[in-house]
Amino acid sequence: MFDAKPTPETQVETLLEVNNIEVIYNHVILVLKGVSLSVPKGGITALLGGNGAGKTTTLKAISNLLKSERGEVTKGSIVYRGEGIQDMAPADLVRKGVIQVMEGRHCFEHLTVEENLLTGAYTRTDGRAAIAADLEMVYEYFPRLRERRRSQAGYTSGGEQQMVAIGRALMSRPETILLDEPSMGLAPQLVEQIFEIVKAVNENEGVTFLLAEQNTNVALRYAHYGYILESGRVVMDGPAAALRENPDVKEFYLGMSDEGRKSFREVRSYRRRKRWLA
Amino acid sequence: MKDMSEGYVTADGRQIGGVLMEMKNITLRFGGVVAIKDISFDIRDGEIRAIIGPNGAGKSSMLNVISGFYVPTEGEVWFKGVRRGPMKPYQVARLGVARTFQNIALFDGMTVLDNIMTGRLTRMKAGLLSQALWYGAAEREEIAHREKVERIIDFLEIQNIRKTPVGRLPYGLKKRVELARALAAEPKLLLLDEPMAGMNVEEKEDMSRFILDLNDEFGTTIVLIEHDMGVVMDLSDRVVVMDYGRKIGDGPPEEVRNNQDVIDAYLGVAHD
Amino acid sequence: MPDQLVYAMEVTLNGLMAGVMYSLVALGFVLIFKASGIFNYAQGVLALFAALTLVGLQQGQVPFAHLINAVFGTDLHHFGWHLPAVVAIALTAGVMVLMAIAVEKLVLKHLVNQAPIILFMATIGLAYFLEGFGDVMWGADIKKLDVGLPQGISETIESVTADWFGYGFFIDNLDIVATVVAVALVTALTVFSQYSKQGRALRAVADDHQAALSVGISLRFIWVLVWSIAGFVALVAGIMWGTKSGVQFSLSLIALKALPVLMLGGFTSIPGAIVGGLIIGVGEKLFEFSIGPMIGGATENWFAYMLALLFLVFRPQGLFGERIIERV
Amino acid sequence: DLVVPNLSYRTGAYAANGIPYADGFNDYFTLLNERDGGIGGEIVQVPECETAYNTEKGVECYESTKGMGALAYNPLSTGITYQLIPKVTADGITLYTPGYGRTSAANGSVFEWVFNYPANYWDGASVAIKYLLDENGGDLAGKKVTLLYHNSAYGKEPIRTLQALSEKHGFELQAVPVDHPGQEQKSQWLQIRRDKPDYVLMWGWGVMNQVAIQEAVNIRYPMDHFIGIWWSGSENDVKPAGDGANGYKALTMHGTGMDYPIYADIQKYVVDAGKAAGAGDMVGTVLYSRGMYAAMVIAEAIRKGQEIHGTSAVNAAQVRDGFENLEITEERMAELGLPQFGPPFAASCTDHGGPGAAMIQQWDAAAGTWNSITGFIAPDDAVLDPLVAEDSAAFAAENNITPRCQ
Amino acid sequence: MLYREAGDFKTTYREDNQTFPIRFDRIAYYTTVAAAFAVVPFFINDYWANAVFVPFLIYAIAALGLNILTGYAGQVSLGTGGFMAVGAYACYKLMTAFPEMSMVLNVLLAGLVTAGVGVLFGLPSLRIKGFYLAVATLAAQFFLVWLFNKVPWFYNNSASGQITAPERTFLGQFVTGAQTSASAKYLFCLAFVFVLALVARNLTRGTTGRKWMAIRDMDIAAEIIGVNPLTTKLSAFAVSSFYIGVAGALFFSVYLGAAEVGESFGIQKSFLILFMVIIGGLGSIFGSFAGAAFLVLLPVLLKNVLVGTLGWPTDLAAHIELMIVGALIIIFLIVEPHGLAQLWRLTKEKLRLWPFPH
Ligand SMILES: Nc1ncnc2c1ncn2[C@@H]1O[C@H](COP(=O)(O)OP(=O)(O)OP(=O)(O)O)[C@@H](O)[C@H]1O
Ligand SMILES: Nc1ncnc2c1ncn2[C@@H]1O[C@H](COP(=O)(O)OP(=O)(O)OP(=O)(O)O)[C@@H](O)[C@H]1O
Ligand SMILES: [Mg+2]
Ligand SMILES: [Mg+2]
Repeated sequence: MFDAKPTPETQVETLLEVNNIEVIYNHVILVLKGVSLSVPKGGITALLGGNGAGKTTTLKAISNLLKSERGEVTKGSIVYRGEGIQDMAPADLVRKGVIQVMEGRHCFEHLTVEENLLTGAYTRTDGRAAIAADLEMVYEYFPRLRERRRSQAGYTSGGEQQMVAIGRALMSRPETILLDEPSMGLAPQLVEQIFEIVKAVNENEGVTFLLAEQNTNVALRYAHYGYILESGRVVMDGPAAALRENPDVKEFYLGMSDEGRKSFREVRSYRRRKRWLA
Repeated sequence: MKDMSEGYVTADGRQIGGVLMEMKNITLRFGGVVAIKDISFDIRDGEIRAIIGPNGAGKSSMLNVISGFYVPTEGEVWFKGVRRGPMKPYQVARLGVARTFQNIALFDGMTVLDNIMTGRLTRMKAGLLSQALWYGAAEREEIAHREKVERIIDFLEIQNIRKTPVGRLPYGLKKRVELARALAAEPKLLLLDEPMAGMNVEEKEDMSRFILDLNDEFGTTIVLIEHDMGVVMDLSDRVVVMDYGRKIGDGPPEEVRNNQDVIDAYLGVAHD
Repeated sequence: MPDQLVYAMEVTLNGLMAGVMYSLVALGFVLIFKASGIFNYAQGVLALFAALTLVGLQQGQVPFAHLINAVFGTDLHHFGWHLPAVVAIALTAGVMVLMAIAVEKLVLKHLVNQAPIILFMATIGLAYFLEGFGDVMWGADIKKLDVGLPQGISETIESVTADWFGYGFFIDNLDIVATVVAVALVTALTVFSQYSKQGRALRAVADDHQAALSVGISLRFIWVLVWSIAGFVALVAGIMWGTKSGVQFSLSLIALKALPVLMLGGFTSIPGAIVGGLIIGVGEKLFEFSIGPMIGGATENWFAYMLALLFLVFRPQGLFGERIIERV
Repeated sequence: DLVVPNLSYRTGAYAANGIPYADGFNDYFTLLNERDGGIGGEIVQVPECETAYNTEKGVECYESTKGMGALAYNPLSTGITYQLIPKVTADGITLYTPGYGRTSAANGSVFEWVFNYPANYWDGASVAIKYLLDENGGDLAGKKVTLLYHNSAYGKEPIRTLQALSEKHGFELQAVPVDHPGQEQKSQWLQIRRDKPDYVLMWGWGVMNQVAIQEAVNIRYPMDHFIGIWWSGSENDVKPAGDGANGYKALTMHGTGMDYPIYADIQKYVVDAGKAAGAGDMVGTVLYSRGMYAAMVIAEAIRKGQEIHGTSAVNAAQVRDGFENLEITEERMAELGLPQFGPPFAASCTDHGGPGAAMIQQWDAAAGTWNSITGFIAPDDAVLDPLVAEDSAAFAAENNITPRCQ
Repeated sequence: MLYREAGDFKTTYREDNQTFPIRFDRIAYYTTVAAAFAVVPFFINDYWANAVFVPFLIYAIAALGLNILTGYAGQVSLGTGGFMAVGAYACYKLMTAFPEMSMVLNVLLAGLVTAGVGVLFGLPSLRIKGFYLAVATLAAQFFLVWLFNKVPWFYNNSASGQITAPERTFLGQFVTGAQTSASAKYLFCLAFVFVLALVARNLTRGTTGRKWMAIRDMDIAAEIIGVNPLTTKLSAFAVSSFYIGVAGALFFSVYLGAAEVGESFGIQKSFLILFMVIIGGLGSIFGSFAGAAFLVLLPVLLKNVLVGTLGWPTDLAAHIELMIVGALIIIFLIVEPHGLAQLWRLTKEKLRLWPFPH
C-alpha cells in the first residue's frame, strides 16, 4: 500500500518558501503565529493538522486570497522562485503558474460544468486546440463530469463539484497547485482516484503540489514530505515516510495504535489533544 | 422485510424497535436528471442507518426527500405508521426530524449559541408581546431552553466558542455546531449528511462517539451519509447502498461489504 | 376601424418606443450586475455625468470654472471652441473609461468578496460623489444637448398611417433612432457575453469573486472593462434622454424608470433588458390610456412596478434571469 | 444690521431654476447696500442657506438662520412654505411667498404672518382664463382646455379654481397629471394630440416644463395656444426646444428683460464691482427678475416698517407691520428704477394677497426674449374670494384661530 | 485598563443574557439615557431640536424598523418612504377625526395601520428574494405615494393636498402644532425611541429575532430546521412597518408639522433610511442609531463648516458636501463593510486587548 516514491534526498530546487509568516484576520484575530515551509520543485508536500489549525489560511496567504477575506500577512515573507510574492495579484500568480483549489469547492454556480472548466483556462494563451485537448484530458480523469457537462454547476452533487474544482485548476496548466482538502466529501474510490491523478500529474507533468489534508492516511501515502500544523504553528515536519512511523502521528492522525486500526465503536472516551504543544 | 416490524437485536446487543419511517418506491426527477429511481427502504426506531454510494448517487437528495425539502416525483413516505402528505419542510421538522447539511448550512451572522438555540425554535412558544417586553413567559422560556442548550454545548465541548459568530469558525467546528443545532431539537430522527467530511481521524473518533452516545442515551434514530467506510462499517446497524439513483444493496454492514455490486460501484476494493 | 382601437395601437407603438428608452438605461445596470453581482445604483448618475461631460466638451466649457473662479477670483467660462459631435462623443467615451479605472482603483478593489448589499451601498456613495462632482465640474444649470439627432414627429409614419387608418400616428424620430441604437447595442453585448472568453469570465466573477481570483481572472481588468462598457451605455442613454429633455440633474432619475424593466427582464439578461423595456413601456402606456383616466392618471410610475411585481411572482428571477439556485 | 435670509436651492432637481432666482434676490440687496448703504442706513445681510428644495433642509435652514434676527423668509418652495407657516406664526417672523405657497394665506385675517402678494396660483388660473376669454371675444363655451399639471401639491392648486371657472364660462376642463420629475410625458401628449384641446395650460416646474414644451413641439401643437403659469415661463424652459418653442406663452407678475433703469445700477454697483451672486450672466432673465422683485418687495416692506415705527433697526414684528401696510405705487416703482415692473398694490390687515394681476408674455425664439403681449390682467375675484374664504376658514377651524381685523 | 470583561463573571443565564454584559458598557448606557432624559431637555433650543435631535430620533426609529426587516430578517426593502407615508396619513386622519384622542394613541394606532399595510406588501417576499424583492417593494413605495396624492379623502379634501398637523397635547403639553416647545418635541420623540429601541432589542435577542436571522442567513436551512417562512417574514414586515409607521407619524406631526406625500415620503426617503441602516450596520440596534446620527448630522456639520466657517458659496458647498458624503460612505465601507456598529465593536475588541496588539 505504501507506494509513494521515496523523496530524493539529493538537492532539489526549492520552489516555494514560506518564512515565518504571521496572519491576522480583521485586524484582531491572530491565526498563524510564525509558519515556515518550503516546497521543493516537483514534489508533493502535505500540510496536515486538525480543524482550525490554519492550513487553509496558509494556502490563502500563499495564493494571496487573504486580502479578500480581510486577512493580512503581518510578518514574514513568501518567496516563489526566489521572488517575493506577497504583494502580487492572485491573477498574476496564476500566470506565474501557481493556482489554488479552494476548500469547499467554490464552483461558479450559474455556469455549466464545462464553462467552469473553461474558466480555468482563462490565463492561457496557447490556443483553442490545446485547451480543448486539456478539456478532454479532464474528462478522461473524471468521466462523471463529461456526463454532466451541460448542467449548471450549482445543481451538481457535492462530489461532482469537487471534481469540477480540481479539473478547473488542471485546466490552467499550472506549475504548482495548492490543493485544499481535495478528498473532502468524495467517495473512497474517488479519493484514491484523485490522489492517483495528483500523483500522475506530478510525475508526468512535473507539477508541484502543496496539499492541505485532513485525510492524513491517504495524504501521507502520496506525499513526499509533510508538515503538521497545530493552532497556527508548525509542530512537526519530516519526510512522509518518517511521519507515518511516528507514534504520535500514528495514534492521533492515523487512528492506529500498536494493535492496528481501532474500531470507531471502541472509542470509549473523547480525547483531547494538543499534547505536544508546549 | 415486513417480518421485522417488531424489531431486531444488533450484534452488540441493542434492541432495535419497529419501523419508524418507511420510504416506498421513491422516485425523484429534476427535468431530465433522475436523482432517485424507485427506491424503497425503512428506518427503524433506534437504529443507526447508513446511506452510502458514489458521488452523485442521490444520497443527499434522499435526505432532502425525508426532510421534506424535495417532494418525490413518485412514491410515498410513511412516518410512524402514517402516510405523510405533502408537507412543508418546517412541518416535517415539527414532527421531530432534524438534520445537518453536506455544505454546512449554519446561520453565519449569528453566534454559536444563537445558532444552537434556533434548534429549539419549534419548542418555544412565548408570544410576541411577552418577548417584546422580555418579561414573564419569554424570559423564563429563554432561560429554560438555554439550560438545555448549554448541556449540548458541554456535550460537544464547544463551550469556549459559545459567543463567536459562526462565520469565523474553521470547517470542523462548524460541523460540530451544526450537529449541536440538530441535537437541540431533541429529534426523534436525526439525519446526518457527511458529518465527518473534512475531519481527521481523531476528530472522527470524537464525532463517532457523539453519535453513539446520542443513540444510546436518547435513543435517537440516526440516518447517516458518510464516505469513510471505517466509520460506516463500525457505527451503522444497517446500510443502504445507492448508485446512480438506484438501490444496489441493503443490509447489515458485513453483508453490504461483501456484496459484489457494491464493491464494483463504490468501494473499489474490499475494505478491511 | 373604431377610434379607440386605432388610438390603442398608437399608444402601443409609442409604448414600445418608450420602453426602448428605458432599456437603454437598464442595459447599463445589467452589464454591471452580470459581471460583478453589483446592483449599480449610480447608473443614472453615470448617464447624467456622461451627458454633462459631452455637452461641456462640445461647447468648450472650462471644467471646474465655478470652483476656480471662487478660489482664485478669476473669470473663466469657455475655451471658445465648439467641437463636432463625433469628436466630443469620442472624448467623452474616453472620460468614461478613465472613470471606470478610477472606480476600480478607488472603490471596487477594496471591496472584493463583500456582500452584494455592501457593494450596492458603495455605488450609492459613488452616485453621491459623481453627482456633486459633475455639478462642480460643469455647473448645475440646464444645458441643451445637440449632437444632431433628429427629433419630432416622423412625417412618413404619420402620412402612411393616416392612409391606412385615417389617423396619423405620432412616432418621434428620436425614438426611432434610439430603437436602432438599442437593438445594435443589445446584439453586440449579447454576443460578447455569451460567446467570448471575457464574457465567461465576467459571469464567473458575478458568481464568486474569490474563486474567480483563484483561477486567475483579474477582477480589476474585468471591472474596468464592464464599467467602461457601462459608462459607454450610460453615455448613449444620456445622449438620448438629454436630447429629449436637456441635460440637468433630473436626468439621473431616469434610473428609476429602468428598475422595473430590469427586474422584469431579469438582472442578468441583456436581451431581458430590451424585452422587459418593451413590456413595461407598452404596459404602462396602455394602462394609463385605458384605466388611467378613470382613476386620476399619473399611474405610470407605480404601474410599471406593479407589472414587474406581477411577473416576478410567477418567475422570481425575472423573465430571462438566471435560475436562482436553491440547494442545501 | 437687517437680516433677510435667502433659503435658496442651487443643487438638486430644481437647481437650474433656483440659481437665477437666488442671484436676483441677493443682487438686489447687494445693490441697496452698495449704492444706498442699505435700507434706512442699515446694511442688509442676506445669509444664504441651501435647501435643495427639500423640506427637511428647509426646516434646518429656517432654524439655523432665525436666530440671526431674521426679518422675513422667502423659501421659493410650496412644500417648505407649508412647513414654515406654523413655525413663523409661533416665532413671529414674516413669511413672504410671492406667486407660490399657500393660496389662502391671502386672507390676512387668518394668516397673520404670511403674505403672498401680488398674485397667487388661483389668481394665475383666473388670469389665464380671462386672457383666453379676451382672445375668444368673451366666450369660451364649448372650448376644450387641458390643464397639464405637476402631480404635487403645487400642481393641484389651480384645479379647483379652474373647475369653478369652467362651470361659470362653460368650457370643458381636462386635468392631466405628470409625475415628478416629468421626464417621460408621452402618454400625456398623445392624449392631447388625440383630444385636440383648444388650449393647454401648464402648471409645471423643473424638467417637466422643458419636456412638455419639447413634446408640444413634437406633436406640432400650436405654441400660442399653450400657456404656462409663471413658474413654467423662464428661458430655461423654452431654450432646450429651440426654434420650435417660438410663440409659447406664459404668465408673469413682473417685467422681464433689460429695459429697466435699475440694471445700469446693478451693472455698476454689483456686477462690475465683482459682487454679483452668480456669474452675472443671468441678469434680466425671468427668474432673476422674479428673485429681484421679491427682494424689492421685502426691502420696501422693511422701509415701511422703519417708517411706521420710526426706527431704522426694525425687528421682525415691525417688519410685519411694514408688510401689512405696504403700498407699491407706480411712482415708487419708477423711483426704484423699475417703472411698470409689477402691478401697483396696497396691502391691508385682511388683504395679504394683493391684486392678483398678471401679464401674458410670449417667447420669441429668434431673439431669445420674452415679450409681454398684454398689460396686467386682473383675476376674477368673484370666483376666487369665496374659495379663499372657504379654505382659510377650514384652516382657522383646525388650528383654533380667531380671525383678526374685525 | 478601562475596558475589561475579565473579572466580570456571570453566574446565571439571566445575567449572561442581558443587553450589556460588560460593566463599562452598562454604565455608559445608563449615563447616556439619563443624560438624554434629564439633561438635554434643559438645554435644548429650537435649532437643536428641529435641526438635529428630533430628526435624529425619528430617523432612528425608522432605521430601527428597516433594520429589523433588512438587517435582521434579510428582506431588502425600498418601500420605507411609502410606509412612513401610511403612518403619517393614518396619524393625520386620526388626529382630525378624533380630536380628543391622546397623541400617543394616535401615533401607536398609526403604527398599527402601517403594520397591516406592511404585511400586505410583504406577501410577495415569500416568492421574491434579494434585490428583486427590493425593487418589488418599490411598487409599494410608488403606489402608496400615488394613492395619498390622488384620493382627497386622505388629505381631507384640502386644495393642495398638503396635510397640516393640528395642535395636540400630551400630558397637558403641546406636542404638535406651532406652540410646541423644543423640549416637549424632543421628549415626546425620545420616549418613543427609548421604548421602541428596548422592544427591538428584546425581540431581536429572543425567539423571534433568531427566526428572523435564520431566514436572513439561509432561508432554506431555516425552513428545514422548523422555521415557518410565511409567519416569520410577515412578522418581520409587521414589526418593521409598525416602527416605520410610528416614525412617519412623528415625522409628520411632530417634526415637520405639514407634509406633502411626494416630497416628504418620496423614494429619496426610502433610500436615505436604507443608507442609514447599511452605514450604521445591518443587524445592529446600535447601528441604527449610529447610521441615523451619521446621516442627519454629517450634512448639517459639513454645511456649517463649509459655509459657516469657511465661507464658501452655498452651491459650491452643497456640491462639495455631496462629494464628501459620497466619499465618506465609500471610505467607511472600505474600512469596515459591516458598518459603524462593527467598527465600534472592533474598537472595543482592540481596547479589550490593549496594550497587547492581539
Ligand atoms: N475570515 C476569517 N475571519 C476570522 N477568522 C478566521 C477567518 N478565516 C479563518 N479564521 C480563523 O482562522 C483559524 C484557522 O482557520 P483555517 O481555515 O485556516 O483552518 P484549517 O486548518 O483550514 O481548518 P479546517 O481543516 O477545518 O479547514 C480558525 O481558528 C478560524 O477561526
Ligand atoms: N435541485 C436539483 N436540480 C437538478 N439536479 C439535482 C438537484 N439536486 C440534485 N441533483 C442531481 O441529482 C444527483 C444526485 O445528487 P445528490 O446531491 O443527491 O448526490 P449525493 O449522492 O449526495 O452525492 P455526493 O456524495 O457527491 O454528495 C446529482 O447528479 C445532482 O446533480
Ligand atoms: Mg481548511
Ligand atoms: Mg451529497
